[in-house]
Amino acid sequence: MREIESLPLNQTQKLRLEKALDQLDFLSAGANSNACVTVADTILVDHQDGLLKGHGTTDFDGELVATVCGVVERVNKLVYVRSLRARYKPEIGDIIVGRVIEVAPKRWRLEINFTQDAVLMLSSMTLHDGIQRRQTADDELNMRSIFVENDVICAEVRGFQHDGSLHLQARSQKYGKLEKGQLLTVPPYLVKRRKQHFHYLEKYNIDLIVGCNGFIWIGEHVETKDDMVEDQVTESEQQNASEDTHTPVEIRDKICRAANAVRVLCTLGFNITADVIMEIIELSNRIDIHDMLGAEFCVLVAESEVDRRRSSTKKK
Amino acid sequence: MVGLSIGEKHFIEGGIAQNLRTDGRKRLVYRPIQIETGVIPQANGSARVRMGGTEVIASVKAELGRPSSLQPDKGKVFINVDCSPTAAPIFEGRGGEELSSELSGALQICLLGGKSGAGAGIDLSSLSIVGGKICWDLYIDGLVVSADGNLLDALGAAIKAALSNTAIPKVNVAAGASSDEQPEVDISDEEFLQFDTSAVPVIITLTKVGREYIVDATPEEESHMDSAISISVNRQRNLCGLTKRGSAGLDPSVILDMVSVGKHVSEELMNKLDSEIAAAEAREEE
Amino acid sequence: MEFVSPEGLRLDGRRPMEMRQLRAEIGIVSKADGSASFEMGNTKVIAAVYGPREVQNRSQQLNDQALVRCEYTMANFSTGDRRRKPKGDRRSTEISLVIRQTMEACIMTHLMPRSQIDIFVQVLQADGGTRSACINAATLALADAGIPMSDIVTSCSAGYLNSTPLLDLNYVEDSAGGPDVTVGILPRSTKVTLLQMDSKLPMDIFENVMQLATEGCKAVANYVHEVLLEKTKQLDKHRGV
Amino acid sequence: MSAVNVSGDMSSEMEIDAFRRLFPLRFFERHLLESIRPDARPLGKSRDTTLALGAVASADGSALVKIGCTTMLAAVKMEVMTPTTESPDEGCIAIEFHMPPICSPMVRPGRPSEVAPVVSKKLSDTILSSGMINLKDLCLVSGKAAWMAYLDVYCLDADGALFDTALLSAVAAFSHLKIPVVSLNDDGRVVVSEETEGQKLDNEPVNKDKRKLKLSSIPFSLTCILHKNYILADPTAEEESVMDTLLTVVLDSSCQLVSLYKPGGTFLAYDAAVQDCLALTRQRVKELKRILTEAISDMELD
Amino acid sequence: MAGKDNATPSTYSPSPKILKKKRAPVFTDVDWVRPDGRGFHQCRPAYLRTGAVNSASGSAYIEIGNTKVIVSVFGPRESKKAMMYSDIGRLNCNVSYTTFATPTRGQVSDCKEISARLHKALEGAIILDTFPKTTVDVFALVLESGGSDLPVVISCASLALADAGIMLYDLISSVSVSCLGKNIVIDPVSEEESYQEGGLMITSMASRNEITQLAITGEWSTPKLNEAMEVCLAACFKLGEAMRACLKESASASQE
Repeated sequence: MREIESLPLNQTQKLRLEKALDQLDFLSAGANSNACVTVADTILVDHQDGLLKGHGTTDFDGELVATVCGVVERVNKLVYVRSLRARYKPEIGDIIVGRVIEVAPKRWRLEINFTQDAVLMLSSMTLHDGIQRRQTADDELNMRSIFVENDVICAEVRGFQHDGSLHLQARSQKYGKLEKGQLLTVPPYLVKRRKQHFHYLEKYNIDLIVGCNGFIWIGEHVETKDDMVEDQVTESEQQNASEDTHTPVEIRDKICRAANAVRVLCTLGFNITADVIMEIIELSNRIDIHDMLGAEFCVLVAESEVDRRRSSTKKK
Repeated sequence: MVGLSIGEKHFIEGGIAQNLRTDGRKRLVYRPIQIETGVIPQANGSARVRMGGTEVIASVKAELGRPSSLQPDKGKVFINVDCSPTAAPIFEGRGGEELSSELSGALQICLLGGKSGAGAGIDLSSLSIVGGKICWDLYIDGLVVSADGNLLDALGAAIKAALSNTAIPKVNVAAGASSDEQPEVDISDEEFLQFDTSAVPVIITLTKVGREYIVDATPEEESHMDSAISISVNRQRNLCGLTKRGSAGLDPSVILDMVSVGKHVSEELMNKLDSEIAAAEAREEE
Repeated sequence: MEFVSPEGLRLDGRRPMEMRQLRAEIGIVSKADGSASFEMGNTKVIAAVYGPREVQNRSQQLNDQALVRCEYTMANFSTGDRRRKPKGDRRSTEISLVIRQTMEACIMTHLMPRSQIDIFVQVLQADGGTRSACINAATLALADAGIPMSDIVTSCSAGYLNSTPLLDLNYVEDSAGGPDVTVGILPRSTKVTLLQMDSKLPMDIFENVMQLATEGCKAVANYVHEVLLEKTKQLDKHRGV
Repeated sequence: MSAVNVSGDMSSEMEIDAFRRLFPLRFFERHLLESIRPDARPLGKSRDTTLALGAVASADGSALVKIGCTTMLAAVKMEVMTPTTESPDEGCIAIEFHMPPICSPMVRPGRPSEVAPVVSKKLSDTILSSGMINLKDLCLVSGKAAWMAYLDVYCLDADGALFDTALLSAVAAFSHLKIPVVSLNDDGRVVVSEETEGQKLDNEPVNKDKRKLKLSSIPFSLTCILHKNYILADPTAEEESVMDTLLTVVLDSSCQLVSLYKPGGTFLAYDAAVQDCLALTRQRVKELKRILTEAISDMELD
Repeated sequence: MAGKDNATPSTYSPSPKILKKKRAPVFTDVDWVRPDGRGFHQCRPAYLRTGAVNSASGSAYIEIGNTKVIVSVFGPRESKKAMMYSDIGRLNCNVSYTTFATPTRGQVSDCKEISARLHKALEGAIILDTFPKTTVDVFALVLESGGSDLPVVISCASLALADAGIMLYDLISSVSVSCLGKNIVIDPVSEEESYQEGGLMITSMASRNEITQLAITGEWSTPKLNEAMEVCLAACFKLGEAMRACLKESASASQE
């Protein structure tokens, strides 16, 4: 995604953007502005009893030193550096969106923006019939009828295996293949872990899945179906798909607006949540969708972000 | 090549059919184009062009050479493109060669005109210094730094901008050399000649998806194409070159229709590029 | 040839101990995990880091650490005389190796076992000191990719012409045939990780020149640190809480 | 003998083609017992040989030769060079044999076949050592200019006896060679004189009477396979791959021995075998001489 | 023995082309005559033959004027190198020239570029999913280059593919035209090609009325482009018919 520096701003827009960003500076000041460190910076700590060195730190001649750029966080005795731009760091229970890159024996391998491919075992899947049972050789042969290469799917982080590989699970009807929509990738630090990562934006009839790994899915809303009828539905859907049943224009309009909202937020480096996306969609109502990626709208979003953060600090 | 699932492909195709692409663009709309000139001071001319996430650099270097025996009164132009591994890991090692040579070939077809030089963006006779003896050899090098679709159009625009930015030293030929000797020349380091770039065409790639054509395709859209046609069009709205990509066959009438759509788009793009180049040159002067 | 005028000025108007203008920018390649451009005067390079990601060639996978790879390429237009060099010539292979080994020394590879990190450096303009510029750009790109490092590495060169130690040689000075010392240091410990010199030089002068190059490295380190800190602060603030 | 019987039994049960692929040696030996080869030739007979001169218009001399399926295209191009100081009155011949990927499934682009350089070397040695061409005939202006004759032989279809075919095509191409009439221009370079419309030439041609090369003692060759007691003349590629002892005999037109070549192999060449091969080659030389003469006279008629 | 020297001395061709001081022949008049006396829209006589190379799975030889091309097809055979799994077949093309193909010895054109363009022209016509995991190799050798080389190579390759029994959507025929002055001439010879102001090459699947490859150089107005495409397509169609006839003939010959 583009950086702020490469936006074609005119003089006034430049000033307005600078002002907005300055205000953001001001709003966040005091919180932890001095806690930013870069690689090889010393982290000031009292070397009192039992200090726990966390992620992004190392010992150097008795001093605690950062190994990544980021923000120093202290939780009780634990001191760690919360890195900003970096690959995804999985935690158990995270909801992620990924892309299948290989169908292997009894498993699928997925790209999820982690240091390795993630593994989804066939045995960690709820199969079509929805019954918990042992997988048979038949199931193994039919793996390609579930997911094939390049499919986008949603799953949950199950944990690391002994061999260090990351395993996923999809034991729920809410997980599975995502269709009729678009996938966006953003740096994972822009996504905060929350209770809710699946969003059904009823107003626009679209689904929004904000994966913890920075993969964001925006698509037509799909009802989570009853287990028994699902098979028939998917069959008839596939038939439909071969005909010209495209996403209705009104829904597509909203999907594209939501997607561009994510793109703008990513350009500005703002935190990405469903609420903010909805706000931006509203903000964009009067303009053409593609103009959302222009300089003017970008400045508008920055200004509205200032208002939003200001009001949220006041509430506190 | 970007891997897309069937669902995503279908979504993209639907959007193109409905004239609403995934980033909100209409079919014949380009992403914002940004141009910077003079980015490689060591070259005689250079430019950087950004289109969406695509970034390319073009440079023009002029060297003294000997004209070919077939065309003694003309200079020579060489176009070459490299894909930097910084743009994508698959370009590592020899991985970028296939794409590089495809792009180089397409640019040669689009910019160099016929064998006699008709329709060429650069008037080759303006490169001649002493007929049959000395001429300028122009080396045009393109480099793909970041790849986000529509590389050919971006390279075409970058080369156009680089040529506008090019200044070639004035050459004084020592008089009195006999006919069969190589005359001595003196290259001025103060006086420079600017190129006439009014004839340089713009390159427009039309990607056919389903029944419709789009311009400035993203990698996702490109991965979905049946076939694409790149045309170069000059100010007079004449076709100066055409190449077809993709293996699927096209009906001749469809090709002619794509050409006419491309010509229509070319005018707007030409104006856009000209004003961006002028603005970039003005910035560089500052 | 006179490389230092009687007034003590070099061909490009610098003083012997003066470094060229440094300029760095982070995040210039949209699809890379980390990227940066680094300029030392007219020498201009970009670096892009991909990974840590799944090892592409499984036979190369290392079970206790990350696989670090590096490729150095020069643009056709990067040098004064345009020469079409075949990819992977001996010089490029050598520099690729030097950069890889230098960066590997500070990447904490044991934290990312079974993964692969690719560093691609592309020279846009070569005007002396490309090696140093590449290492500095690679450092920035790795930090931008959030890859844990025990320290940053910075590099600078110095030479000895007209009986004067000169910092940060440009192309003309570099090709004068005099001694040219390229140094890479870990600024925190001021340990030298890279030292390359390819001509004879008396020991005492060598120490002088090396000292000068090391000072240069420290100056680069300060600049790099500043750029990184600025970027980190910016990212954090924009993101909000 | 029992082994042959066993395989004989099997062969009756198996499809012939499958048998040929699985047990190629037994397949051939079964044929040899009957003194016949799979393509219905007697052991000592060469395949049909055809020769066409002047196949390449852009060359100064050329020939297309087919022996069985093996096809070779040879062409000579004349260029001018400055003779060496040691031999100022001599020209030069550069001979190269190419196996482009079209000729055989074994050759792939970028990986030259290992056979090609061997044949190339043998061809060059044979032609130069036979003394077929007097290098002095290639002189234009003593010490200043001489001809360099580039002979390139392309194998278009490889089905055994590559050297024999290459040599025949090379010899034929030289027979067809018509040296261009040249003269010295003002710059001292040699250029082709154009004899258009009876115009008077600017400069006197330097080689008016040397338009054709005189070929003396032309070499011809025959390759035979030695297998056990059998001698198979003019082997196909399949035969060469199954039975690996080859013997190539080169004789000149007056049946003088030019060279003998036996690159290893399982079987030793006994005197008697060599004598038999020589006899076969003598016969073959007569045949080839006739084919070449006919082709030349046909060409002259045209 | 001077002839044995491996280090070949530098040589030059005495051929007049190089030093010819004459200006380019005038093609701009309306009533000039083509070097070989053909009509503007008349193709050179073509000789087509399949089965030229016995050791190949399929092969063809085409001679159009002085342009002579041989193409061998090998396979489908096992893919070389450890290539990734693919459920469709691969096509591998290589074009090379003999050293005597051009008037000046060893004046090699850019074979890589030509190979790539051959590949692009063919891949749309081959039903690749009929030979998964395997490769079809198409190797071409230009014996003599007499102009319009690439179109002849493409047509010849298509004939060879058909001869090899590779499944095709349609035969591919390719023809080029040159624009010289006011005139559009079809199937240009080398001399015409080197002076052309514009060139247009069409590769088509004639019976499906589809163009698989198209390359245009030089400046073209719309009416001229329309005319050139029309002329070219008509010639492609005719060449396609000739290729079909050639295949039928060889098929019936082999049946007897």
